[in-house]
Amino acid sequence: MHSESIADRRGAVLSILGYDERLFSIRLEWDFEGDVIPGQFVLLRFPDRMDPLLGRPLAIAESEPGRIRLLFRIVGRMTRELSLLQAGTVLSIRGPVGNGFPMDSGRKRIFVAGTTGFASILAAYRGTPAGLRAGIILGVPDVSWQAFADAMSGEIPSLAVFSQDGHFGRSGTALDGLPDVLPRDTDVWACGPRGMLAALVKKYPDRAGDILVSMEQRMACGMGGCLGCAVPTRNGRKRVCVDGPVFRAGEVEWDVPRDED
Amino acid sequence: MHSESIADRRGAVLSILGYDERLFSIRLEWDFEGDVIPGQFVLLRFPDRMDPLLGRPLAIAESEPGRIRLLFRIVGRMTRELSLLQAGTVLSIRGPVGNGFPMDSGRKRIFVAGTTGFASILAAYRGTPAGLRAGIILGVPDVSWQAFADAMSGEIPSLAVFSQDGHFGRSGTALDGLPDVLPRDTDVWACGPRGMLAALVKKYPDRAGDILVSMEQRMACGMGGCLGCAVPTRNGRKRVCVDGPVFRAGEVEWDVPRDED
Amino acid sequence: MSLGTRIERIVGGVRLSSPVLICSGVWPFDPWLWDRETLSGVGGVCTKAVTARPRSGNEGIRVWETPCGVLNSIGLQNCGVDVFLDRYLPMISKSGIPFLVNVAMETEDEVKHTLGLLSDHREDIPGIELNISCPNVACGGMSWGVSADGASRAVEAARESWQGPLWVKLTPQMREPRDIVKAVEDAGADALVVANTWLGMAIDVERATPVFRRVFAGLSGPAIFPLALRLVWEIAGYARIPIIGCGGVTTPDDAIAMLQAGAQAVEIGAAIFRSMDTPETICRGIEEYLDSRGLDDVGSIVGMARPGGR
Amino acid sequence: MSLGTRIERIVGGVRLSSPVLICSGVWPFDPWLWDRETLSGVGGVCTKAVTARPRSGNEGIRVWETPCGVLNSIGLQNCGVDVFLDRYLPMISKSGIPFLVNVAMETEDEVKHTLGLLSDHREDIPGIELNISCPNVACGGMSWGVSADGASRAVEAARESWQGPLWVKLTPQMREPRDIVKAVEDAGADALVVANTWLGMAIDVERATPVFRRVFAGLSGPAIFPLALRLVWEIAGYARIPIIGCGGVTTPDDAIAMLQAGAQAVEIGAAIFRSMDTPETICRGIEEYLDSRGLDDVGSIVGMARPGGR
Ligand SMILES: Cc1cc2nc3c(=O)[nH]c(=O)nc-3n(C[C@H](O)[C@H](O)[C@H](O)COP(=O)(O)OP(=O)(O)OC[C@H]3O[C@@H](n4cnc5c(N)ncnc54)[C@H](O)[C@@H]3O)c2cc1C
Ligand SMILES: Cc1cc2nc3c(=O)[nH]c(=O)nc-3n(C[C@H](O)[C@H](O)[C@H](O)COP(=O)(O)OP(=O)(O)OC[C@H]3O[C@@H](n4cnc5c(N)ncnc54)[C@H](O)[C@@H]3O)c2cc1C
Ligand SMILES: Cc1cc2nc3c(=O)[nH]c(=O)nc-3n(C[C@H](O)[C@H](O)[C@H](O)COP(=O)(O)O)c2cc1C
Ligand SMILES: Cc1cc2nc3c(=O)[nH]c(=O)nc-3n(C[C@H](O)[C@H](O)[C@H](O)COP(=O)(O)O)c2cc1C
Ligand code: FES
Ligand code: FES
Repeated sequence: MHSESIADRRGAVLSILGYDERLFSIRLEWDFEGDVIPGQFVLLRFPDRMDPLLGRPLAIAESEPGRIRLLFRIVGRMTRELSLLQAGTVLSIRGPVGNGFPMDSGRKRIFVAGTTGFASILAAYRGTPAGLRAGIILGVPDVSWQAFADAMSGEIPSLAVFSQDGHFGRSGTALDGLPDVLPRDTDVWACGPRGMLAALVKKYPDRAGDILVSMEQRMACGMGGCLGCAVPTRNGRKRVCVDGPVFRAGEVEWDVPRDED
Repeated sequence: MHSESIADRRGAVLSILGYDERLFSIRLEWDFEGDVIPGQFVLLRFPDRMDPLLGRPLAIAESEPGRIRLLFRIVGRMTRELSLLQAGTVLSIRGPVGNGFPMDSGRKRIFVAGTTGFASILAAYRGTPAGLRAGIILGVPDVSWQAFADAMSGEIPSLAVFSQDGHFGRSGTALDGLPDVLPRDTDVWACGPRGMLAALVKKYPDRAGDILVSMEQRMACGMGGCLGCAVPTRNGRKRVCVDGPVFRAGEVEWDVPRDED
Repeated sequence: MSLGTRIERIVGGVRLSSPVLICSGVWPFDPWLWDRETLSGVGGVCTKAVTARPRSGNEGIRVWETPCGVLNSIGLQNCGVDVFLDRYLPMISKSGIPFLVNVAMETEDEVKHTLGLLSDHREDIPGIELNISCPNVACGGMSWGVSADGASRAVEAARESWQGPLWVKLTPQMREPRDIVKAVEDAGADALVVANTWLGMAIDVERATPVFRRVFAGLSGPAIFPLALRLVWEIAGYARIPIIGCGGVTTPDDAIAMLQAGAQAVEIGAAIFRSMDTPETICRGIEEYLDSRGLDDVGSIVGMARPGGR
Repeated sequence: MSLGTRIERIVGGVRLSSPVLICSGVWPFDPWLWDRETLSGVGGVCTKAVTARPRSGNEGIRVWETPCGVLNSIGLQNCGVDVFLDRYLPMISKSGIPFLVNVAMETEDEVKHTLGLLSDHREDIPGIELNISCPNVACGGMSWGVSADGASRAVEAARESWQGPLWVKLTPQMREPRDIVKAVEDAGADALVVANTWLGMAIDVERATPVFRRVFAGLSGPAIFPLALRLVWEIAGYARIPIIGCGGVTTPDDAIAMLQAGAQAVEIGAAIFRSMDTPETICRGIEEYLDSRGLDDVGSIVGMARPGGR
């Protein structure tokens, strides 16, 4: 656990880049000079406002001391407002939150991302020595993701892109880019919609211990207090915010349906 | 009554000028091409937010078709946020609201403003033919208003400024700038804190019919519906928003104390 | 683009142009506002409370903003039923806009008197909304609505003098909602408005005193929506007459949620402070919702989120 | 600058470092958070509810944002009293931070059992906060707190097994607050926490279903502050034991208003979601308020807005 780093920090927008009307990359500076572990995330809020009340969790896609980059999609009111911010706008940033990926594992890993799950995968990929990188895949549903996927391919030339509607990249889901048999010496690190993660575990039923999934769950506090994000696991309920968001797939109870999926 | 013009219009910030840390002039463009009557005001809100819930009333200090200028002081959360807006920010603007001053009166008038009450006085002064202008006075409490007062004097060279602490301009209240006896052919048009308006009526007890006061009252709707702004008058309760904000001083019940003063 | 007929409704005997009413106390009688274009999307307007005699309302501060909400203590300021009949009824009934006259009472005799006078204009008045829920007056008001006995007596008195459509506006401060609903139904109400403002207060810490002279005031606005929705859901589980949801409705989704919870229509108040276009925005949202699901009639949304529908 | 001693208080038998507590259900047992610096300004922490046996809490969505508020339906997930005593009590009691153990119950026997075990550690436990107000469980929870009889039985059972400081946390869903307060006082409580979450709900209109599996959930956050303040004011008018205000407190002015209404201290929850620094911000605001009025002690604010003080 690395939750000791959680605090409410002041941040400010450095720049915002829109890939299209819905997908954005935002760079922030913030009062945190320490190390961020790939897979960790932050919660963003407007400091002087009571509405929206809760911080919005967004994965850290890139970091250097005092600066982070996030990737996000407009889905509701906070992400809409974020997309319109001008440089200099002050934000409240809670974080860095979460355990992150086990970067010191010496095993090879294939990276798999679904849609904006790519943010933490990008961080994890960049933090992995070249010799341990066994591939990186981005799956998206349709043509509306093309600009985003193209931009990500620009950042990681070896990125294998899959679109479900077949409009660009390869046709199919991210899982179609994975080998039928996962080599014994290779893990899978994944982040994306719960359906994708569950399918991944089904694909390699005997390898759930070697699949690392970064999960999303509605959150209120992002510091372990409210239990709003708790998911059932083999070891009892665990909090996605501070016990996760990265879990070994073998630990998660995949059969308990989530109301939102 | 001129309330037919009230509607929720879209506006956008053109520019903001800070006289100091608390006092600002803001220029807006908005979807209203009609005439604004001096003394009318608008209510400002952020269109997509639920908090602050209520529009904030601010007098129109200057207008031309499709554009207005407001003068405001930071006193709470909305005015603070307004002061930080960047050009282009979209606002929701309800208005123009209120009856305004009787610009077609052929009588001479002395203009008297207290603090930010100067906004509607500025509009009324500018809308008055030179021959009917019998003086214009701005009263402020202390040195913290100097930058604002200087800027207003820059706009209206004949402005007589009074500061209560005597740090600049003449020493005293705005009322000290008024003649002891108000000429029969001259009215007073005033806007400012209720205490100033009440004192004005006391100063010319027999002339309450010739004193026009623009009043402030907490508002919820700004369109006559909620009765939140209703004040007792000789003719029953009247709504400051649409029956006012300009009243003949003789109509207002000055003896009913207002809780906030 | 004008709004379709799919959203017209008859609720509790009143024909509404849409399921979105403007609640009592936020829309004045000024004629320029009783105009079809200004009221686009509005299914009907509930008037400011009318009482037997004119009331000047409360002194002191009357409105106060809270987080996503507003407290009010207007205190039923109104011109009285005589002036209403004389000055305003002709104009609003000629406007063609559906409306209900919100009637408040201190005593049973008072409501009989007021409704007796209104009954003489039965053909001009689409319906009455009996307000047994105003928290902002010393006599009567909410006190009628907090107990089954009071509610029953109030509605019975009203029914004696008014045979037309009668909606009864409940208070969220009800002690036993189930008993009160039954009492109101048994006394002959045609529909339930659920509900009025929630009892709150504010303190001005600088002056170290309650903001309102009457200390307590009524909270409305988006802040209370989750509470009002819960009350609608609960009452829709046992009510035998139609429900109109009221409390914090601001967005199209809020209105749809109220309908899905079992309300036949909604009333909005504070949302009008935010934007006069709210009714139209909500109606368009409802139409889009119907379109996206291939539904013909707004009635098909009513009770949709309830187990087994309503 | 460290906070002064002017804001220390003893309330209902518990010595608090400030009048600002963190309420139950928002501060975890993770040791790094039980640290004086992180908890600067915090007068005390109420633990997550502890029950006789471990509970896994509710399935489905557990938190949902509303305008200036949050609905929760956690359902008392906790490790049970045995694990609490074993794993967490040693750490939190060693931390030096004042705390109360929030105890929830389904039956009278259960609370006797839980408090019996806690009594064995009497010297390590500054106080108990008896939760007769959780709206998010099927058995027990809020149902104890809605009637005077239930409240009385719950507190009597608790008193049998726990002789130390006993705060009782009321529900705003009380039917007759005055009777319940009297019952709780008569049963031997030392203080009243006014109150817990307000019963609300949300509907996901896309899925056309209630958001929460248990349909209703508890509303907290700034949205409910005016309602909670009103309840505190009301109860402070007749309570004979100290009151701790709880519900929506977010700003220094909110806390001061609660004190001026008659509360001896406040608890905050949702405000911690917004900012972990809230307790310190509030304490500094209180100190400034004292300074600006030349007051020596936070106690002098208590009841300040009431006619004649408290
Ligand atoms: C650990 C974590 C990491 C995340 N990383 C990213 C990321 O890198 N990029 C990105 O675009 N999104 C990410 N998300 C999702 C992101 O938090 C939500 O999209 C965001 O909170 C929506 O805020 P809003 O105000 O725009 O939407 P709202 O108006 O609050 O809600 C709109 C919709 O967004 C969804 N949503 C709301 N809150 C959450 C939540 N906490 N978790 C999941 N879905 C939610 C719901 O489906 C809801 O219907 C992450 C979520 C978690 C929990
Ligand atoms: C008709 C009218 C015209 C006005 N014109 C101007 C103007 O030209 N320039 C200017 O600076 N101010 C003007 N005001 C006052 C202005 O409306 C308030 O300063 C503003 O609403 C405060 O908003 P806030 O969110 O910053 O403060 P809040 O956080 O809402 O409140 C802070 C303080 O502001 C005061 N306040 C809040 N609302 C009102 C209100 N509706 N009326 C009076 N005081 C209020 C209260 O004393 C309160 O304590 C006018 C008010 C009215 C009614
Ligand atoms: C300023 C104001 C005045 C009100 N006056 C009345 C009234 O006269 N009669 C009545 O039944 N309700 C009155 N109400 C209550 C509203 O009709 C409505 O029930 C309440 O505001 C909740 O709805 P909302 O949250 O959409 O505003 C008033 C509300 C406000 C805000
Ligand atoms: C996520 C969450 C969990 C809670 N759990 C408990 C609990 O276990 N026991 C309890 O007495 N109250 C619980 N509460 C209620 C709070 O302690 C508090 O009474 C309520 O949230 C109102 O305060 P607020 O508006 O400051 O949040 C919980 C509240 C929240 C938001
Ligand atoms: S979000 Fe509160 S415990 Fe995870
Ligand atoms: S502000 Fe609503 S009537 Fe004037």
